[in-house]
Amino acid sequence: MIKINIDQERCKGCRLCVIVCPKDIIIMSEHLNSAGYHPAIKIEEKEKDCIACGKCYQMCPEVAIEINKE
Amino acid sequence: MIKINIDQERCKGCRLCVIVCPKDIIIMSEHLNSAGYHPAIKIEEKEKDCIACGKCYQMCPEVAIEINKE
Amino acid sequence: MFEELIIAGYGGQGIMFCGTLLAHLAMEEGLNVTFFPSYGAEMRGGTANCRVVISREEIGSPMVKNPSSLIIFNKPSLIKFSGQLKEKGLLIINSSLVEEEIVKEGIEVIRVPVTQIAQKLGNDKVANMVALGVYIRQKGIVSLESAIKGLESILLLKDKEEKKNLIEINREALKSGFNY
Amino acid sequence: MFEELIIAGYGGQGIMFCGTLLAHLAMEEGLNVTFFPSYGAEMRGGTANCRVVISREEIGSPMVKNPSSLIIFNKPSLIKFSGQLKEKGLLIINSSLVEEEIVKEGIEVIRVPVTQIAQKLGNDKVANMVALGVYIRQKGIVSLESAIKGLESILLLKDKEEKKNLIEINREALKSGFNY
Amino acid sequence: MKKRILIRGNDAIGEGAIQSGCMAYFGYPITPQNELTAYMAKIMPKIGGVFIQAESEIAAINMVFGASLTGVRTMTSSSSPGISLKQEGISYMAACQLPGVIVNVQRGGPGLGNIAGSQGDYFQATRGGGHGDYRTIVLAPYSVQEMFDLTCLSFELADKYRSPVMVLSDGVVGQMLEPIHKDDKNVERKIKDKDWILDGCKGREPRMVRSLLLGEEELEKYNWELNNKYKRIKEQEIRAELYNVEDAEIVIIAYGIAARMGKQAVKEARRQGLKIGMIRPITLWPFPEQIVGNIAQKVNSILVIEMSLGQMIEDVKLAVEGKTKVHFYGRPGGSVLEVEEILDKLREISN
Amino acid sequence: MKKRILIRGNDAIGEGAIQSGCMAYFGYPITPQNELTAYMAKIMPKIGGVFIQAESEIAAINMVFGASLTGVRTMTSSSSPGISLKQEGISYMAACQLPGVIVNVQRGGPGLGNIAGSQGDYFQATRGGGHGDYRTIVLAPYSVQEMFDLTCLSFELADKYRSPVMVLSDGVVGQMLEPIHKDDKNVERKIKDKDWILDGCKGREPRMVRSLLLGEEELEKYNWELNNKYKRIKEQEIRAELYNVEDAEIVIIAYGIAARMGKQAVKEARRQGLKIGMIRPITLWPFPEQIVGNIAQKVNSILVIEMSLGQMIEDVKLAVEGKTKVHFYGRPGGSVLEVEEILDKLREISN
Amino acid sequence: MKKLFSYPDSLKKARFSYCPGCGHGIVHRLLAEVIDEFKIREKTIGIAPVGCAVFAYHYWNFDVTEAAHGRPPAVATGIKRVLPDRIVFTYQGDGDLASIGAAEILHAANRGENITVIFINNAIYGMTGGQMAPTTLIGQKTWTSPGGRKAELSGYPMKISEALGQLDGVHYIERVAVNNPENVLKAKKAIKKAFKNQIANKGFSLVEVLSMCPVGWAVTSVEALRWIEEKLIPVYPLGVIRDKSKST
Amino acid sequence: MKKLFSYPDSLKKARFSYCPGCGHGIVHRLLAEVIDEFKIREKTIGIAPVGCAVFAYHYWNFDVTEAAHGRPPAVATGIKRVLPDRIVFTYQGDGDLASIGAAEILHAANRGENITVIFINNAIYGMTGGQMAPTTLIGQKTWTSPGGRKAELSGYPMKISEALGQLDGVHYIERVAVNNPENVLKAKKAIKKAFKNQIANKGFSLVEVLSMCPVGWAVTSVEALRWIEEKLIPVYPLGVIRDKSKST
Ligand SMILES: Cc1ncc(C[n+]2csc(CCOP(=O)(O)OP(=O)(O)O)c2C)c(N)n1
Ligand SMILES: Cc1ncc(C[n+]2csc(CCOP(=O)(O)OP(=O)(O)O)c2C)c(N)n1
Ligand code: SF4
Ligand code: SF4
Ligand code: SF4
Ligand code: SF4
Ligand code: SF4
Ligand code: SF4
Ligand SMILES: [Mg+2]
Ligand SMILES: [Mg+2]
Repeated sequence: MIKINIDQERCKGCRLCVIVCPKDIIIMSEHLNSAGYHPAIKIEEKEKDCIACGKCYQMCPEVAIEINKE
Repeated sequence: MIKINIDQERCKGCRLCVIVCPKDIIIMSEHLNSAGYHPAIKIEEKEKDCIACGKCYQMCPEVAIEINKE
Repeated sequence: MFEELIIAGYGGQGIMFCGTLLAHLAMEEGLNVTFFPSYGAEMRGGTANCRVVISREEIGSPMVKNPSSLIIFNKPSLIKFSGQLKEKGLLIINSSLVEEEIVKEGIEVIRVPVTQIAQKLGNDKVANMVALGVYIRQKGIVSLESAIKGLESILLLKDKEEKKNLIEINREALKSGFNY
Repeated sequence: MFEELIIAGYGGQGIMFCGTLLAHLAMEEGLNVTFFPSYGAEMRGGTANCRVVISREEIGSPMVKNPSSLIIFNKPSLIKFSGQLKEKGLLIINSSLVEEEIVKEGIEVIRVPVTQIAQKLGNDKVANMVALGVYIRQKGIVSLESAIKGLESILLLKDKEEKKNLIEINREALKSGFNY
Repeated sequence: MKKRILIRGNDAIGEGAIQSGCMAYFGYPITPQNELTAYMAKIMPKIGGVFIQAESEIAAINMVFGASLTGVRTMTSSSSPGISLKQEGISYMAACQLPGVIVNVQRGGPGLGNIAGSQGDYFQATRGGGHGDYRTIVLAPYSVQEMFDLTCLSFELADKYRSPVMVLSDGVVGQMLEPIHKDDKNVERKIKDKDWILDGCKGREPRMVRSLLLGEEELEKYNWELNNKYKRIKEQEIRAELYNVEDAEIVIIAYGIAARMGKQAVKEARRQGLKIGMIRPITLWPFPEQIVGNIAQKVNSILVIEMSLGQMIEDVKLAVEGKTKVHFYGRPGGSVLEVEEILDKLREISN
Repeated sequence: MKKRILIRGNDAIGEGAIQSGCMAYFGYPITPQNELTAYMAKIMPKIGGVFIQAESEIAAINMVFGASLTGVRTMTSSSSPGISLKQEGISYMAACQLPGVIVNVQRGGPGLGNIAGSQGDYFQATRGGGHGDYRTIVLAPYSVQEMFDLTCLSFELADKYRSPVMVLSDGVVGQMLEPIHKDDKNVERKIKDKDWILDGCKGREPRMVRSLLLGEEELEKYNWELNNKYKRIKEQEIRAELYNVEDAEIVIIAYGIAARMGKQAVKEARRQGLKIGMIRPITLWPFPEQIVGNIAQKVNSILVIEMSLGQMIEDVKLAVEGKTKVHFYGRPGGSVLEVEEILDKLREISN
Repeated sequence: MKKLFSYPDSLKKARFSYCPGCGHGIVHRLLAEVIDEFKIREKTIGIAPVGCAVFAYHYWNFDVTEAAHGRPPAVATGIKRVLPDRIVFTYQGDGDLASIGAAEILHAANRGENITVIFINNAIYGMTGGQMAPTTLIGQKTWTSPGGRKAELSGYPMKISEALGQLDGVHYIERVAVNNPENVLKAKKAIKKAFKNQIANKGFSLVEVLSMCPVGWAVTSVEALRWIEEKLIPVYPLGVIRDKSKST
Repeated sequence: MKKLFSYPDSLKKARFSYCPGCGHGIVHRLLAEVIDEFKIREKTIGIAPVGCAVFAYHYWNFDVTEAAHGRPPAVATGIKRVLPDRIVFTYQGDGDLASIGAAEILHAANRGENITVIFINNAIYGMTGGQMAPTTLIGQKTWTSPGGRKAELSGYPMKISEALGQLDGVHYIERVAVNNPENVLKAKKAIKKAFKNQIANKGFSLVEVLSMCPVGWAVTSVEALRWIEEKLIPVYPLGVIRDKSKST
């Protein structure tokens, strides 16, 4: 199973991962992290759709995303 | 008639005029000018052969040569 | 009068505009004033703060160390600056973003949900004006009317398109703060 | 002993080699010595001169102003330097190139046609060695033998091909001068 | 009529330049003076002037060199590392006697340092960080008002003495906003015809401007001429503010931003009954040597305060010549002087 | 065994560098130091060292910066205008505490000036022509022998204090030939492992070398650390030659080439019965302040002689603190001091 | 658990100080991955520029120094010549490389220094607040071109890579972009090649990366991707500019 | 009496300080003739470099200044922007233009400054005694390349004109030589064009002149002519490198 991990403190809410994900798995959260950004989060229910294409990882300027296979 | 005039004090004896003259009108002198160079001189008898091609003038780095028509 | 104020928060929260407007208002009142901006190491975003000194006398250092007032827009700024506040100082906190209770004694704390108020007005970017409204009322440096006049004259200088809307909403925010 | 010498002429007349060789010879004699070169504004050619100071004591300024000896290779140098020569000073003139009679009184003038002598030896470039030969004889700073030894050892350092010929003709020039 | 406007220190320099008829600005971005470059970028095209963001500080100072040759009023600005890069160019300008204004909004150093206000470049400014015997007039504003006023003055002096003039400011005064008064006068923007400018030799002999002087003792002679000019400047252009010195037992000496902390300390000390005064050199070169020397004879001691490890203190000591004790309080690297600490130091001295 | 060889001043610097284990030289041609660059071009390839004719003086000093990071002994050389261009780089080296030797064979200035020997760059060398509070050790050779010896010393000091060191020479000493004694020792050419060098983080944590210190008061702290180092240098590294000072009524103070004229004048004056001595600072920074201060108390007056309009004289005055009169005789722009004129001046003073 | 995409060893865990959506972070990661893949972390020395990436030493997990503005190629030369078996690279912005440091990059290239240059072209001076860079587009508004860059006053978007490509010392130059995942992968390939060249002693290699600066361009992070596609790439076409190994 | 070939008005009567056979003198004359022919002597400002031509102000009969080494393009920019109707040219050696001044020439070109640049490429530093220039040939012995220039250590003869030719600000670049009368005439034509462009406000024009330095090459004046033909021209081919008026 693919596990998407978005570091909530590293994320700066740029949305690049959101727009490149072909499966629309990632969205922006409502809460602020300690640096004052709304971090990206995965839609838990959709995580299973992840094809591990790595696009979100490739585009994340903060290297905040990890994709693992469990 | 063509008049070749070589400024004996400007000339630094580089010989460039000598080698480009198609009529072999110019040669190097034996005497030293005040800067310590052997200046170029025209061979008086040959001056009449000058075709005013200007090659000597074109090549003279010291702008020491003038060609006039009298 | 001698007032030393620090306004602090995230970059993007309008900290600098808040401070320069205040400086402008003080000038229009014929007071001496200095404004000094300061940014964190982050390129953008990150933290930002500014220092405003207002006085009848000639002002020495613009680099306030122990402010008499603080306007705080986020938690890191509260942690950083609250200890430096003078005794009996005024602390205005954006309670929309800062939940902490303040430990320090002997200061006047006003908690205002400026972001929420601003959101209600339609743009959370004017939270800064709400806070300024509160501050002006507390300190009485200028009247609300003068403040609004000053605000308008400054915004008119901007070459933004949406000048009118901008003035409108900022004015309302200032008022809401003043009347909070 | 305290000797201050200026050697002057056109660039290309071997002025600098003449001076450094003398400096080298003086060093080999265990004397203190300084050599200082100086070029005119012309890129190459033009004038060139050098100053050599030889002394038993520590040497102060290497920048000779009033030399005790002069070796002059051309007319402009004669005009420039002859007036600076000390009383009773030695003036060696290359009479092949300098025709002027000297006006200054109270100095020792030696006129030697060094260029002609060099030409006879087969290369007018060694005129400098002829002049140096004359100078050494007059001043007696080193013996002819030491001078020749020094000359050879220096020329051996050069990475020129024609080293041998070079040594040969320079040695002869030095001798001719010495024995002039 | 004098208007009162709230303006940033850096912008005030720009405004001063515009009001002085500056028609050509060349700069390269560097914090904490970027607002000035941006100000010129905005205004110059509007008044028909020249603005170029040069490829480097070196290019900028040499563009100033070129513009100055035409007789136009011209300026460049930078901050510490960028000013280091201009040293060769400044030396050339001084050598060719070309007027021009160079603004240094100092930051913390050495190296890349930081972008806070600092006073670490005093030596460089006053001793000529470049090569050779030359001096540049150095003016040190301590308020936004003076950013404006001294910029105007710098253009006057540059023309008057055919010399580069430096405005030595710092990141604090550069970044801060204060109200200033300024006249909006009509500025004459025409190039004055000077007898040394290069604008084509129509109707006159060709001119040359150069600093290579190879003739015998030619350069020496020229240096003595420059020296005479420097003497004239020393005689005529020294400026300093005296504050409460008449009865002072201790005087603080400080310039620029440090003088603000100094003044505040003087006020505070007076309130506490201490007889403290202050001398604020406005021209750093020429340094108000006599003023300091005279006052040194009357006071118990002198406290030099600087936002550096101590640089102006050498000029103070040279002026004092051992006549009284010279103390120092300073903080390098862009840290701000604390009024409280100045007071502590004053108390320490007065005991 | 010590050999005696006749060698040009510039070459002696090169030879000193080679003997000190210098393995990387970066330079850009400029008169009157060209023989040094050429010397390194010839020798470095032979000993497996690095020689690069850089594209500019700025590139050269930054190459030195890079080479120094690896721990190798490294050097650059130039003359006045080129040294001006290196000021930013020197400030960076001082800030990053990188050892390296910078040779300035001074010529006449300001601007392009001329190519004669001069002493117009004293301020630049001793005050840091670059930005920020920093100092470089400055050594001033006055003979070809010292060109060699002080170059060797400069490499030692650079490593000892992790600091750029300047050899401040001039065109006269650079161009002249004199016999020198030198050991031909076996030079160790391996890079010493220092605990700050960058050579890949194998077997250790990654390192960084930088001068940007943005943390609050971080740069200030660092500056005070540097200051402590400078204090240590002041305590330990002052060097000066005293000549005939014991009974002197007047002392001449001079460095470098000027000190040769000075010494000659002392000898001449002694011959004429005048009690003259000389102090010759060998380290210009740190300046032999105490030595001068102590002697100042004993003499009638001091005569500073320089081949400039007067720069070192400020350090002398700072040391003297008004204890005795300080006179000056100097010639700027590459003109040579005349012994006769020094004597005239001495006579004038002694009356 | 198998890591498919994860944080590279050659990056420290520190948070970047870049603005949201900034391209620097992506390129840092690519660099780190390449260094990881070649297993050269322990013999690499990186040179950070003066520019937004000035703090790179906080992020890169190997030896790093910081050069004066524009001088990384000179510093790299000094290091590489003394330690020819180490891997030395510079990381430079368009202000650093193409403006103040134009002479240094030109000459390092012409000397054929065996170094790798990562050139971040974001068409602006990010760090100092958004001034015009040599690479700024015609019409682009910046702090120092408030009316938009005008060719008559400020010249043209500078094609420094093309200019460098004319020099015989250059082994390899390619222009890439990081504005979409595909381009990011191509960028990585180019960076990898540039390091491989150095490892194989091939000489000077440079990768120009068109990189997002949403703040400097006053657009959102997402718009910045399109800005590269629609505005930058037409002026700075992607692809190999010089590759000696491919020429005859 | 009719003057066929005579001393141009735009030259003063002073003797040159150049070595015998030096190319600088020829180019000075060409320049002067062109300025005479355009009748612009009274509105021309020339910028002499630091290099053998540093004394040009003694020779040129119009307003002249001397720029710091490598900075003539910046000085020219300063003058020309203030006085756009004057004719401003720089005269620079290969050390001045291609080495220390590489950034300045690159940017003046990229800005498309409406100036004329005369670039004397003699493959050596003449003035300082014959050191290696960026344009020095492989194998060429100089004071700082005593064993001959080696590509591994010092890189390649720098084709700066070709590099500049890539920049959009450039209107015209041509390479000429002055090693025989025919080439001298072509050189004059190119210089004339470069001035004509400026007069017509066309922008940046540069003429690279391969020029003799017999002393620096350690050959006779006559051999130097052949040296250009046989050694320099093969590396630096003559001809137009860029001409906007001819491109479409
Ligand atoms: C000598 C010098 N000049 C100027 C500066 C100021 N400065 C810092 S970064 C920078 C430009 C940064 O732009 P770029 O290289 O494009 O990098 P970016 O920030 O866009 O990544 C400048 C001009 C400096 N630090 N030093
Ligand atoms: C800043 C600076 N660096 C170095 C020099 C020394 N210098 C004078 S001319 C020159 C090079 C001359 O070569 P080039 O430009 O090719 O002109 P050429 O003499 O060959 O005509 C150099 C390095 C200087 N005057 N200023
Ligand atoms: S790996 Fe691909 S599918 Fe999975 S979350 Fe990331 S972008 Fe979406
Ligand atoms: S790309 Fe990275 S920084 Fe941007 S929103 Fe997604 S996780 Fe956050
Ligand atoms: S003009 Fe021609 S033919 Fe006459 S002398 Fe000159 S080169 Fe010879
Ligand atoms: S070309 Fe000119 S300088 Fe050369 S020899 Fe002929 S006249 Fe003399
Ligand atoms: S200013 Fe631009 S380049 Fe710099 S961090 Fe922000 S987005 Fe990145
Ligand atoms: S050195 Fe070369 S370029 Fe210079 S004047 Fe002599 S021949 Fe001409
Ligand atoms: Mg950029
Ligand atoms: Mg050349």
